[in-house]
Amino acid sequence: MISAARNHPGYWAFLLHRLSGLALVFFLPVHFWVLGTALDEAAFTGFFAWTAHPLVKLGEWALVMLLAVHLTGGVRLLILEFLPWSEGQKARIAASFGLALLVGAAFALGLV
Amino acid sequence: MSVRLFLAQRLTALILAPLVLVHLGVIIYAVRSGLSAEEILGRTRGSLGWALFYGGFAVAVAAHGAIGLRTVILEWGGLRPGLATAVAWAAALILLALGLRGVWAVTAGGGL
Amino acid sequence: MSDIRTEQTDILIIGAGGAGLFAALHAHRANPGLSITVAVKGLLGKCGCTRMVQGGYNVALAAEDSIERHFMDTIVGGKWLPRQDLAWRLVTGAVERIRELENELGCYFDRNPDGTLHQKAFAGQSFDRTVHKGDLTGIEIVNRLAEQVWARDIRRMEEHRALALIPAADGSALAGVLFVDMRSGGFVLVRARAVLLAAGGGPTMYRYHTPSGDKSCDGMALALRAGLALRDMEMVQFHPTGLLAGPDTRMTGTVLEEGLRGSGGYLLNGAGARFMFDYHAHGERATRDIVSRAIYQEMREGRTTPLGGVYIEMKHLGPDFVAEKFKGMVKRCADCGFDLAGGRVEVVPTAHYMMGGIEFEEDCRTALPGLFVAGEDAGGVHGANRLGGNGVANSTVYGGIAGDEMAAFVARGAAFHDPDMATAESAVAAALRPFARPAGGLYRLRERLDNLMWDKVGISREAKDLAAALDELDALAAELEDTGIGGEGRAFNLTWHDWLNLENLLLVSKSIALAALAREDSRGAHYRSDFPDAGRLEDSAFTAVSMDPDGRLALEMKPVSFSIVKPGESLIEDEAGAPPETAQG
Amino acid sequence: MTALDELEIRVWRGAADGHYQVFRAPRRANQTVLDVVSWIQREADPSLSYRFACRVGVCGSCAMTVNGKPRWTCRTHITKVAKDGRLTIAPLRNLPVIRDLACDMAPFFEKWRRARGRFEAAISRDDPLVPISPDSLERRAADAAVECINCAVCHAACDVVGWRPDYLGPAALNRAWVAWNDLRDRDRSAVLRAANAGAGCGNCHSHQSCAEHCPVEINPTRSIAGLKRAGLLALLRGSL
Ligand SMILES: Cc1cc2nc3c(=O)[nH]c(=O)nc-3n(C[C@H](O)[C@H](O)[C@H](O)COP(=O)(O)OP(=O)(O)OC[C@H]3O[C@@H](n4cnc5c(N)ncnc54)[C@H](O)[C@@H]3O)c2cc1C
Ligand code: HEM
Ligand code: SF4
Ligand code: F3S
Ligand code: FES
Repeated sequence: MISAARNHPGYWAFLLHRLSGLALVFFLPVHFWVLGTALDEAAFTGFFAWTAHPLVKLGEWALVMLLAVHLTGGVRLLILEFLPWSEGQKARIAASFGLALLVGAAFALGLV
Repeated sequence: MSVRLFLAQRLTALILAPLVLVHLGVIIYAVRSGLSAEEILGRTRGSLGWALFYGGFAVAVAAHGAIGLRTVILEWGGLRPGLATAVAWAAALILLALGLRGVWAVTAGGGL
Repeated sequence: MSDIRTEQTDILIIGAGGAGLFAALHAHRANPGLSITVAVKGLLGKCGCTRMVQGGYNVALAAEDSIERHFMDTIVGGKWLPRQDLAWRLVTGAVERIRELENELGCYFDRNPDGTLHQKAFAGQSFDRTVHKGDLTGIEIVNRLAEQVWARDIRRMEEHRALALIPAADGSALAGVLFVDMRSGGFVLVRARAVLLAAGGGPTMYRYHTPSGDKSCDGMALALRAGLALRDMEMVQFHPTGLLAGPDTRMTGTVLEEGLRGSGGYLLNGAGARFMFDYHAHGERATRDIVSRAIYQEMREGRTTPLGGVYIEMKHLGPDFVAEKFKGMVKRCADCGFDLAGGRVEVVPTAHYMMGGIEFEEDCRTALPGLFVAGEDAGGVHGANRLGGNGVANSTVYGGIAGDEMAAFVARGAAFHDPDMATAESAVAAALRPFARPAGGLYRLRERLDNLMWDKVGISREAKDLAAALDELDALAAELEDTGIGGEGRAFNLTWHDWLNLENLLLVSKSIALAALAREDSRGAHYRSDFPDAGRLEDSAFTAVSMDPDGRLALEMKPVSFSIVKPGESLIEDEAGAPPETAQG
Repeated sequence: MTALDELEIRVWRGAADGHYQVFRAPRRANQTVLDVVSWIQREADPSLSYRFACRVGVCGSCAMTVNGKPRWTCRTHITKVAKDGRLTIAPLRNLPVIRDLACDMAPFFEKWRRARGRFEAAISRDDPLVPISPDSLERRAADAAVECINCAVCHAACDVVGWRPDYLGPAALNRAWVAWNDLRDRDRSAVLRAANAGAGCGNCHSHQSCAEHCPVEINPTRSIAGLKRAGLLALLRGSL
């Protein structure tokens, strides 16, 4: 159970940002490694055959979501930290998450 | 966290933001016509622009992700600062090496 | 007994309100090499009443205002009972102190649009001279003071309760102070060359009272037991509008600010009728003592609200306006479940401030060499009534003076004295008494004291009640002797401290009742229904209560010396020196 | 279920390695959490330790963890936190527990000091008062943050303080922000250096738990962001 003191949008947004950043740190090397297989074009093409699997598609979508969530959340944070303060931080949290969902939806539409 | 690390992470985030935005745009655009090796390589091969774009991404992400990882393991992992810094350096080097190798593969195809 | 630890410091300060903190900073500034210790019942900066100051700080700054005006307001407001040299020192010192607070401590007082200090009106004054920070002036002052103390090499003994003043073995001076470390329950004797008593009085022996929970007249009780005299003890100021929320909550008695009445709030009795104009032409805007008495009269005649008080109502001013202008008060009431902006809130007069206290000199010395006093523990500055805004001025002005004077006293060669250990041992034994008694109804006793003081030594007094109260106080003291506390262990044992608080409150209550019985006139905060006249001002005398060696209280009436201005005269040309009866709160 | 006229309260007893003890107390129309704690000490268990002073929300002594949230207890009405008649009361997080519900606040005030949470004077009592426009940018920023009652509620709410015990924390940094905005101060850059030091504002992840729980509606997140911004500018200018 999360402590009641943490149960508010600011904290959820932080968790999401941290978890997405962390996941990216672990995923990106894999992603880079796959791109590296382009040194051997057959392997690279072979990899793409594998991506047709629905589970893999789901995974791809999740990764795009991670990137989108971390991006919008990160930009929100940069604005919070470096531009003059404005009230309505909760609305911004919602907006940044909404934007990330839109990106995810756009990607998903292309995927199916 | 020292001001310098803080600054470095925020600056790299600032660099990453437009890069990731463009990258996400490209992916969403690309998946609509179905992702394939030829399609990707067709876009990137021999392009100095994309090489700089993704190269910049790899460098920034190595710094940004490693600093972030260090923060997370310090706060959640309870590691000694020295050890956390070592882990972060390792992550940075892996990200940088695999990242640059990937960029090299998709843009130069292993040649120069 | 072997379990008294002994420590030593050049300057020892008891209490960390405006008086104690200022004393520490001034003594440190006078000589940074001195070892200075602040011992306090709570946490430094987080207890006492200076922190609770809402209204603000009186100081004559504006070009059209003057020190003389502030002085005359203080004397006339105090019904010619103040010691005039002390009052003069207060009003002159306030000017320097406010600059010190702003320029040296960084207080953020409210400004006018042109950048000068904003000064607001406060009841009973001929000029708008109250400097403030919104309606949370005390937090600003005490936070800024505490930060400076934290940053300096000043020792803190937090959650240490002063138990007794320990004289030198040869009786020539004060040697030190016995404390109990409240966290561990251990006893500590701190020897010092100079000691400041700044425990802040605090009339918490009334059913309804405003001061913070740590205050229980300890300083006054300690001084009495050490042979010092308390003056003007009958002068207990009541604030007319304390929150009334029933007997089960500590919220009851806390102040709803004066501005509510000042800006046009209505007081309604239980039947919903306005009544203030039956008592005074200024209605709700009359001064504190008049409004308190009027409310009390309504209560006596049974025209009360369900909880036994009256209502304050603001909604005719427009709930939105009220919510905007009195944001803090509205929120506080809302937190407690009441709607101040749009409904009615039950209020009751509440004991607020003790004008009386230990007799002292302009340089804060007392009759006991080595002991200094400042703040609400000290008596004589305000006479029969304290102007709103003169309380924090008093504690900060005299606290600073005490710091300077103690440093000078040490510089003149004040020595450490060998403490009279027999006194210390018997004080320890006395403090441990309740552990040896069977647990009993400590809080029933406390309630009986609170009710007794409210009913018989409160807003309206008469000889028969006061005499009865004195007997009942003796009876309560005897019952306390037989009442234990039940909690085992001395560490952080609040119940033990409540017992010790009650013991001190009983003693000081007696001095109030005694002085009230002796004063056969009605002045300022003291109202005798059997002697409703003020008496001849020219013959003014003040009460002085002291304790004889076998523990009995004795009272003396001493003439007031009009050393600066006589009744009927004024320092201000063409004016009798009478400030208007009323002003916006 | 508890009876409607009764509260069931779990109260922390002992120091850090303590345990909860269950009490039952009568429910009253007007009753704060502090009143319930006081009732227990007066009527049920005279050895219960806790701290309070002003009882009206100005001294910041009475903060405790109530049903998982840090709160000022003297201004928390029971109806707000215990609709079902159940309360769990513990000491504040992130500070050493002395006994039962009372914490040692010394580390909190030590951070206040380390953050340069105070004024350093350039002039003295002999000088005239400095005119300050109430509408100036700095004054407005300070006004929004200055009325802190140092209750440590934000310090208890902030997870980063829990993760990095040396982190200066929201209250101390909020105070530093006020000092930075005080143009009367002798050495404002010292404030910025203290606030941007290793344990300083760079550790804040903008959780906003501080602002969420501050009983007097101060927003330390905003103040800390201001310090980050000012620190960064100074660093870029080479003056940090
Ligand atoms: C609600 C409220 C509002 C007020 N508003 C105003 C106002 O607007 N303007 C104004 O001028 N005045 C006001 N006053 C009065 C003013 O606050 C006090 O007169 C003044 O601040 C007293 O200062 P002090 O230093 O003497 O005592 P305090 O500030 O009360 O400090 C006393 C200190 O002594 C400590 N102490 C007590 N007993 C012991 C012991 N046995 N051992 C060790 N330490 C002990 C206490 O813990 C505390 O730290 C107000 C008072 C109250 C209660
Ligand atoms: C898209 C552009 C990005 C932006 C705008 C961005 C922004 C940020 C910001 C502002 C933080 C600081 C959060 C804090 O400490 O309070 C952060 C943390 C972090 N970022 Fe990014 N980031 C981006 C991309 C990435 C990428 C691609 C990775 C993967 C390697 C990554 C990994 C991390 C990690 C691991 C953290 C630490 C999380 C934490 O401390 O809670 N970020 N990011
Ligand atoms: S900022 Fe708010 S929560 Fe934090 S200490 Fe100050 S008043 Fe308490
Ligand atoms: S909760 Fe903590 S992380 Fe920052 S925003 Fe407040 S200080
Ligand atoms: S007791 Fe002072 S804030 Fe609660």
